[in-house]
Amino acid sequence: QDYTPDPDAQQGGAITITYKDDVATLDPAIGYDWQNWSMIKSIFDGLMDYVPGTTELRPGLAESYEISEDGLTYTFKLRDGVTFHNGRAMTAEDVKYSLDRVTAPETQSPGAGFFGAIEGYDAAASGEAEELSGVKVIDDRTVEITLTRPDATFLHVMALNFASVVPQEAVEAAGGDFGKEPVGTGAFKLGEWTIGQRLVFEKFEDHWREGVPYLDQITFEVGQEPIVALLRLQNGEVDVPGDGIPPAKFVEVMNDPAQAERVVEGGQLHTGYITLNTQIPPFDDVKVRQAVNMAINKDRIIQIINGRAVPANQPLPPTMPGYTEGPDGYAYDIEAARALLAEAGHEDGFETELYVMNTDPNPRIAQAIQQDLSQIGIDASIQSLAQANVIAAGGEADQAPMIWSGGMAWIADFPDPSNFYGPILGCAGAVPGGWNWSWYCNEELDAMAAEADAMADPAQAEARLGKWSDVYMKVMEDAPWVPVFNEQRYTMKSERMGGDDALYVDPVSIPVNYDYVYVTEQ
Amino acid sequence: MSDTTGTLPPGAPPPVARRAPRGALARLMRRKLALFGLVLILLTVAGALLAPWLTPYDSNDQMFDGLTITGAPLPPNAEFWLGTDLLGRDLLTRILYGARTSLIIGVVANGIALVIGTVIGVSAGYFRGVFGAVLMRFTDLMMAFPALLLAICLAAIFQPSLWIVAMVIAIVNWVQTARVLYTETTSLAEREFIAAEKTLGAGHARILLRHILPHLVPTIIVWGTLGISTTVLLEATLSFLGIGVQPPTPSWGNIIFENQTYFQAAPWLVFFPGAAILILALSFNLLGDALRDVLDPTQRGRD
Amino acid sequence: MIAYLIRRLTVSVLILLGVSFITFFLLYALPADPVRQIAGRSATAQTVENIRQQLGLDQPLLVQYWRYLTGLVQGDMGRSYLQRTDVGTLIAARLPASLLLMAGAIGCELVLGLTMGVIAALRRGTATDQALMITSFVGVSAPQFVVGLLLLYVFAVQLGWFPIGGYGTWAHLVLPSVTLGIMGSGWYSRMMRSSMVDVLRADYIRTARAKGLARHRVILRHALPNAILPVIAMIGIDIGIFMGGIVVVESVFGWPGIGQLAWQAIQRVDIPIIMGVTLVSACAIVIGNLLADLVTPLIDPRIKLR
Amino acid sequence: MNAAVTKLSGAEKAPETAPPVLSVEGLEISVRTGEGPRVLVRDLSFDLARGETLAIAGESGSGKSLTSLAIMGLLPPPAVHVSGGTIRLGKTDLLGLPERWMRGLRGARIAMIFQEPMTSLNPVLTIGRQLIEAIEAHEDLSRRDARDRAVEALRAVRMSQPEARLKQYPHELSGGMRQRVMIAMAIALRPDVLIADEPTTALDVTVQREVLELLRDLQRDLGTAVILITHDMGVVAEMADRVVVMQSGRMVEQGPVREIFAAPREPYTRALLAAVPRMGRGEGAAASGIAETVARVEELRVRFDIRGGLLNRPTHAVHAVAGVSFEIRAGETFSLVGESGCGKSTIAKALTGLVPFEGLLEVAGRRLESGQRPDTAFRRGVQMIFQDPMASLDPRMRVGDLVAEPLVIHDIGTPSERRAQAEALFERVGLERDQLDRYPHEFSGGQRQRICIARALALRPRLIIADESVSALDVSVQARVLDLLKALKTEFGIAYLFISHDMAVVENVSDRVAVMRLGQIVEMGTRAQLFGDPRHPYTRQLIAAVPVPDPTRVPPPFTRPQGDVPSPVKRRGMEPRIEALTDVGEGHMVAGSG
Ligand SMILES: Nc1ncnc2c1ncn2[C@@H]1O[C@H](COP(=O)(O)OP(=O)(O)OP(=O)(O)O)[C@@H](O)[C@H]1O
Ligand SMILES: Nc1ncnc2c1ncn2[C@@H]1O[C@H](COP(=O)(O)OP(=O)(O)OP(=O)(O)O)[C@@H](O)[C@H]1O
Ligand SMILES: [Mg+2]
Ligand SMILES: [Mg+2]
Repeated sequence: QDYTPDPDAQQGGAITITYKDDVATLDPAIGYDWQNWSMIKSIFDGLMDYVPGTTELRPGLAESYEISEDGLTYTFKLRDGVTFHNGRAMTAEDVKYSLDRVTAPETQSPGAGFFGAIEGYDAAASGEAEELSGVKVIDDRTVEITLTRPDATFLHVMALNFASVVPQEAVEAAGGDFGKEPVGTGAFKLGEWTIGQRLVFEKFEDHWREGVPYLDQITFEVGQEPIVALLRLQNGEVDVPGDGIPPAKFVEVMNDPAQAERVVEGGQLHTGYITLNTQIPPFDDVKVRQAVNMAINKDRIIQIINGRAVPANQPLPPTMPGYTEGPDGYAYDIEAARALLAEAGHEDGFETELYVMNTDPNPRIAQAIQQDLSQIGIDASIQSLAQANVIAAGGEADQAPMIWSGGMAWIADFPDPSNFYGPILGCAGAVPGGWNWSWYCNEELDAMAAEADAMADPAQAEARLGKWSDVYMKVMEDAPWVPVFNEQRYTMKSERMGGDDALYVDPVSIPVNYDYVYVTEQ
Repeated sequence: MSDTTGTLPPGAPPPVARRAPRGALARLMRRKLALFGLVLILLTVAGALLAPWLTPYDSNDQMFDGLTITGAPLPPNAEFWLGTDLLGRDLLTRILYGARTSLIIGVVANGIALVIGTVIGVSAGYFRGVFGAVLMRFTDLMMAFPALLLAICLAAIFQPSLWIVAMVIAIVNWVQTARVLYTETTSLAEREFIAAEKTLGAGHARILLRHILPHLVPTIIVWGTLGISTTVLLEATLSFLGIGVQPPTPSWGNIIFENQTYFQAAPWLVFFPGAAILILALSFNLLGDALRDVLDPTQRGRD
Repeated sequence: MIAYLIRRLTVSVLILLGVSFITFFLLYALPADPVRQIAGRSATAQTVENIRQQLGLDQPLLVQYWRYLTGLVQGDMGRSYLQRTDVGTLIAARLPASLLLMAGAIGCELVLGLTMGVIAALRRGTATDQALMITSFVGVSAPQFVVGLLLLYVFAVQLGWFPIGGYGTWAHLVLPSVTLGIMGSGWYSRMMRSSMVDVLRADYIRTARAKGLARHRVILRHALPNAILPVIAMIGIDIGIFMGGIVVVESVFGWPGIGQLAWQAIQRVDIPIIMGVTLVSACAIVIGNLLADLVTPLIDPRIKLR
Repeated sequence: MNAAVTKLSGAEKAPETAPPVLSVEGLEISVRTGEGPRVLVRDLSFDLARGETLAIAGESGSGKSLTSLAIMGLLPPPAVHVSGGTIRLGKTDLLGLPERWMRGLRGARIAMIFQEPMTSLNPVLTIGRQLIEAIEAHEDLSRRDARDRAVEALRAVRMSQPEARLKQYPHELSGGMRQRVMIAMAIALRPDVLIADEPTTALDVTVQREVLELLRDLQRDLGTAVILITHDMGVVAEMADRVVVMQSGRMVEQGPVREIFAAPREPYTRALLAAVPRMGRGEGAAASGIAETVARVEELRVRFDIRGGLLNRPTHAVHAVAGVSFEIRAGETFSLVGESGCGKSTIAKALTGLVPFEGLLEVAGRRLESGQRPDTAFRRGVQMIFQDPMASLDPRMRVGDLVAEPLVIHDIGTPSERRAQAEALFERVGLERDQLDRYPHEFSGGQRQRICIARALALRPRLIIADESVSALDVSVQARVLDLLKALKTEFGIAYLFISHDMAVVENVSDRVAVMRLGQIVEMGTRAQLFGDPRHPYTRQLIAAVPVPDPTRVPPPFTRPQGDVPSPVKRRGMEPRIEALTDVGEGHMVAGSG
C-alpha cells in the first residue's frame, strides 16, 4: 500500500512558493496555520505519516507498530539511522520528550488536546506531572504508549504535526524561539529566514527516506498578495502560489487554455456550514432549524464562488471515510421551509443575526444566505467581523444565533470522521469559549461517538465507519448545522513543476507536499 | 506673474456706482463652476433620497440573471446600466443607495471632524496659556495614535452601525485639522487688526467668529473637501475589517473594497463608485473654492 | 537648543505613555479572548485557565499594564501570543522596510505635490490649474489597492521597468513609494498651492522681481522656501496617516514592513504585537513631528525653538 | 552696460540740453473691476534727466506708487495694467518690451527701493544672498567678485562691518539697516534710474535723516537719476531738483523745487504747501491747569518676559516701560516722541488693555490697577488708532462695517442708524459715502488710516490714542485730519495721546510733549518749553534731525551719536535705573541733571 516513487522524478533544482501571510512559527507543537502546516511536515516527521497525495496512513519514524488486544497499548519500533538536522541520531527518548513537551502547559500548544487519550494526560496538562506517564521508553528503538481508552484515531494523532519528534537540546538551546530555529528529522532543513520576506528550505542530505526530497531548495516568499503572486507566476517568477488562485482571477485563468492546463483541482477535507445556535430562540426549535436548511440555495452560493465547490448535505465531506452516500439531506424547497416555519409559529418570520468572518468571499456568501433567508421571512442582519471576534462570539452561549463558518471552516486535522465531531458538534465543545458554535449537545450521540472511537481494532473499521455515518445522519435530523458546500481546491503550478497533481492538492500535507514534487527543467 | 499690458475690451460697460450685492450667495451663484458643483451635489443628494423611485431594483436584489453561469458579474449593458456586482446586484442601484451612507460619512462625519478640529485648533491657538497648552497636548496625543488603529479599537468596542462609524471617523479625523488651524490661528491672533478689535472692546466670541474664522475659511475648505474622499475611503477600510457599515448596506467605499481585487476582471465595479467619490469631492471643492474667493475680498474681480 | 530638545523629549515620552495607556485599555476591552486562540480547538477549560495564568491575563488590568510598562522600560515589548516570538525582534526586523517606504513616500509626496502645487499657483485660474486640481483629487480619492495594482501591472508586468513587488534594491522602492505617496501628494499640492499664492503676493517677491531676477530664481529661491513651511509641518502628521496606507501597499508589493505584521495581528487580536506596532508608530509620529519642528528654523531663521 | 555710461559726478543739476534718461508720456493706468475698468492714473508725463532728483509729491492715493510700479513693469497682475501712453528708458520703449528683456533692465538700469523695509526683504535668505544674487543676475561675475561688489555696496551705504552683515538675516537688522540694505541692493549695479517710493516713511527721524543723507551722497557720487516719491515736503525740499505734484491720478504741476516752493501756481500745490507742518508754527496755549484730568498714568511699568533655559522660565525681561507718570487733561493733546522701541506704543497698549501692566491707569474717572483688565466702560472711554492702517483693519470686512463695528460691539443704535453714523464719520474724515462698501485693500494707505480714525471716533471716547496715526498720510490730508482731530477736541472735550516720531507734526499739534527713551520719560513740558528750550541732549538731537521744508536752507551737518545704544533688556530681577525728573520751572521736567 506504500507509495510508488514517480519514475520521471528528477533530483535537484529550486522552486519559489509565495504566501500572503507571514509564517508565524515552525515549532511543530504550535504551528497550526494554513501556510506553516505543510512546511512543518517537511521539516519534521512523526511516528506515523501518510502516503503522499492520499489519506492513507503509513509508518513514519516508526518502522512498525503493535496494538495490544484491548487497544490500549501501542508499541512503536523506531527506524534505524534517523538523524536530526543537527547530526544527532534520533532515539526513543526524543519521542518521549516530544510528547511530554507538546502536552506540557508551558508549551501552550493548541494541539495538546489531541493527546487526551494518553495515560497521564490530565496530570501533565495541568502541570501536576512533569511527564506523560503513558509514554514509556522501552529501549533506544522502542516506545510504548498506553491509552486510558481505546482510540481508533490514535495513529492519526501520531501523524499530526503536533506529534513531531524534536531534539531536546535544540529546543533548549533556542530558548523559546524554537519556532524560529527548528531542528527536525524532515526532508528539508531551514536554511535562511528573513522575517517578513522569505524562508529558504534546503534539502537535508541525510534524510532517512532514500531519494527524498527531490528538490535542493525551496524559497517561500511571504507577504505576497495572491493577485500579485499570480502575476508573478504568469511572469515565470513563482512556481506555486501557496494561497491558490485568487477568486478575482479564477474566471480569467480558467478561460485561458494555456493557464487552465496548469490548474490543479482536488477535493479537500472541508465543509462550509452555517451553525444555528440551539440555545437561542427560535433556533432552539428543530423545525426552525430544518426550515433554514431547506431555505438555502446552495447552487446559487456555489455559483457565486465561481463553482469552486460541491453542495453539501451532511457534515462530512465526500472524500472523508464514513461519508454517507445516498441521502439528499434537506432539499432546497422554499414552500416547505415556509410551511415548517409556520408550524413552528413563525409564519411572519423573525429577526436574527448572521456572523461571518470578514475576508472575501465570506461576506458575499453571507449576503447570499441572507437573501435566501429573507425568502422565508427571516431577516438576518450580517455581522462581518475579524476572525478573532467571530470565534469569540461563537464561544458565548447567547451571542451568535448564526455563524457562517467560512474562513474558519473545519478543514480536518486528520482524515477520520471523528475529527468532525468532538469539539464542533459534541457536548465537550458546547462550553464557554468552545468551538461548538451551535451549542448542540446530544448525550446519546456523544455516547455513540465514544463507542465508535473505542472500536480501535482494524477489523472493526468498517463497522466503525458505519457507526459514524449514523451519528452524522442523526445530527442532521436535529439540524444544528446547515452544511452548505464542500470546497474544491484549485491551485496552479508553473510549467516546469513535475509530480502527480495530487501532490499539489494533498489532502493532508496542505497545500503542497514539498517532499515529492520536482522540477522538470532547471 | 505675467505683465499686463492689454487694453480693455471695447464696449465694456461703464463703471456703475458700486454697491455690490451684499449676499455672498448671490455672488456665488454668478460663478458657473460653483453652480456646477452645487448642481452635482444636489443631484447626488437627490439620487440618494429618490433611489427607490429611480431604479426598478432593490439594492439587495441578487438577481438570477445578474451573474454569468460561471458566477462572473455582468459589464454595463442595456438592462444594468453600470453592470452588476459579484452577487448579481445592479451596480447603479447600489451606488444610488450607497450615496446615502457615503454622504453621511463624507459630509456629516467629515463635517463633524472639521467642526471639532476647528473648535479645538482655533481655541488652542487663540487662548494660549494653560487652556491652549492642554488642548494642544491632547491633540498631540491623538495625533500620535495611528488613526486606523484607533478607529478599529473604537469601532470594535461599540456595536458597528452607521452612526457609530460616523462618530469614530469624526473622532479620528479632527486631529490634522486642529493642528493646522492651530498654527494659523496663532499667527492670526498676533495680527494687529485683532489687537484693534480688542481695543474696541470686542469680546472673544466676536473676535473668533467675525475676525478669525473668516480668515481660516480657505484652509477649512481645503481640508474639508479633501477630507471627503479620505473619510469615505476610511469607512470602507473599516467595513472591510468588519467594523464599518455592515453588508449588504452599500456605501461607495465598501463597494470599492469588496471588489477591488476584481478590478481587472470587472473594472466597472471599482471605476463607477470611485468616480462617484471623486465627483462628490470635486463638487464640494468647486463650491468651496468659489466660496473662498467670494469670502476673500482681495480675490474679487477674478471671476 | 539642548534645553528645547530635552523639553520636547519629555513631552514626547508623556505622549507615548498616554498612547500606551489608552491603547492597552482599548485592546483589552475588545470582544475577543486571546487565550482561546492560543489554546486551540481541542483545549479543555483547564488548559485555557493555565495559559491565562501563565500570560498573567488573570491579573487586574492595571497590574498587567504596570508589568507591560516595566518590561517596556527594559526594552521588552512582550511576546506575541500567536507567533511566540519576542515582539521587539519582529518589529525590528520589519521596521526598516516600513521606514524606508515612508521616506520614499514622503519624497514622492514632496516631489509630486510641491511641483503640482507650485505650477497650479503660478498658473492660477487657468485650465492647467483646474487640471492639476482634478489630478490632486484623483490622487486623494483613488483606492490605494487599485492604484498599486495598476502601477504594478503597467510598469512592472507590461513595461518591465520595475520588479513585480519585493524588497531589496532602489528599483523595488519606486512603485510602492509612489502608490503610498499619491494620496499625500494630492493633499500637499492643495496646501502648497494656497501657501504659494499667498507668498507670491508678498513684498519681497516684488523686490526680487525688481532686482531683475530670472523667473525660476524668484520662484525657487524666494517663493518656495517661504511657501514650504506650512507643508513641512504636515510631514509629521503624515506618518500617522501612512499607517493606514502601508498595510495595503505593503501587501500589494510584498514589502516586508510592519503594516502586514499589524494587519495580521489585528485580524487575530495578537495584542502584544498590536501594542508594539502602535507604540512604534506613535514614536515615529512623535519623532516625525519633532524633526519637522527642528527643520523649520533651518528654513526660516526667524523661527526660534522655544 | 553701466560701465559705458558716463557718470556726471557732483552735478547738482543735469544740463538742460542732455536727453532725458527716462521719459513718461501720457501714462494711463487702469484697473479691471467687477463693474468694468476704472482709470487710476491718467495722462501723466514727465522727463527725468541724468543725475537729477525728481520728487513726485501728492496726496495719498494719487497714484504715485502705481506710476513707479508701472515704470518697473511690476503692476500687480492681472487686474492693474497700463492702458495708455509710453514709458521710455533712453530710447527703449519699456511698455513694448518683452518680459525677458524687461528683466534685464530691472535692477540693472532701473532700480527701486520700496516703502516697507520690514517686508521687502526675503526673511529666509541672508542679506548676502539677496545682494549677491542681484549682482549675479545681471553681471557675469565669479561668486567672489560678486561678493566683493556686495561688500562694496554695503560699505557705500555705510553699514558697519559689511562682511559680517552678509551672513545676517533681515530680522536681525533694525528697520534703518534694512532700508540701507535695500538701497545697497538698488545701487549695487549703478542703475541709471533709482526709484525710491517713500523710502523713509517707516523710519525714525534720526534714521530718516541718515538715509536721506546717504541717498544724496550716493547720487552725487554715482550720478544716478532718482525719482523720489514722498508726501513729506520737508524731504522734497531737502532732496529734490524738480517736483511733480499729483492729485487723484493726475499731475497738477511740475517744476524746479525752488520755484514750486517759492511760487506755486496751482491752488492744490498751494494748499499742499500750506498744509506742511513746519517747526515753530505751533499755536495755542497749553490747556489751563484747571481743566479736569481725563487720563492719568502713574508709575506705569510694562515688562515682557524673555523665556529660556530648561524649564522655559522667564530669564530676562524687556523693560519696555519703566516707571512713566503723566496726566492728560480734557481738551489737551499730549504727545509722546522718541526713537523706535522706546516704549511709546507699549504705553498705548497698556492703556487699551492689550498688555498687562503695573502701576495705575485712570481714564474718565475709571481706575485700573496693576493686573486688572479694562471693562467695557473703561474701553469706551479710550480708543486707539494704530500705526499700520492696513494691518489694523480686518481685510475681509467692508470698511463700512468696520467703522460701524464699535457701535455694534457696544450695542448702540439700529443698523440703519449705524449706517448713517458710519456715513457721517466717513465724510468727516474726508472719505466718500459710496466707498463704505469697499474693502480695505481697495484704498491707498492714507485712505485706510482715515478709516481707522473714523472707527476710533465712532464711540466718541474721552481719550483717543493716536499711535503714529498720521505718519502715513500725505501732508494735505494730514493737515485735514489734524484739523479734524482739533475740531473734535474742542467739540467734545476729547483728549489725545499723540504718539509720533515726526517732530514737526508734534510741534504743531501738541499742547504738552514728553520725550521718551528706553521706556522712560527724559523730558516733559509744554510745547513751548520743549521746543523753545530743549534741555536734554536727546531732545535736542531729535529736533535737529527734522527735515525742513525749505529748499533754500542748507541743512546742518548731522552726526549720529556713537557707541552702543543701551538696551531695555535686563536679567530677571534686575530693575532698570530710573532717573528722577526735576522741575526746571513751570512744570518743565527734565531727567537727571538736564
Ligand atoms: N490693486 C489695486 N486695485 C484697485 N485699485 C488700486 C489698486 N492699487 C491701488 N489702487 C488705487 O489706485 C490709486 C492710486 O494708488 P497708489 O498706491 O499709487 O497711491 P499713492 O499715491 O502711492 O498713495 P500713498 O501715498 O498712500 O502710498 C488709489 O486710489 C488706490 O485706491
Ligand atoms: N510682545 C512683546 N514681547 C517682547 N518685547 C516687546 C513686545 N512688544 C514690544 N516689545 C519691546 O518693547 C520695547 C518697546 O516697544 P514699543 O512698541 O512700545 O516701541 P515704540 O516706541 O512704539 O517704537 P516704534 O516707534 O517702532 O513703534 C521694544 O524694545 C520692543 O522690542
Ligand atoms: Mg504709495
Ligand atoms: Mg510704536
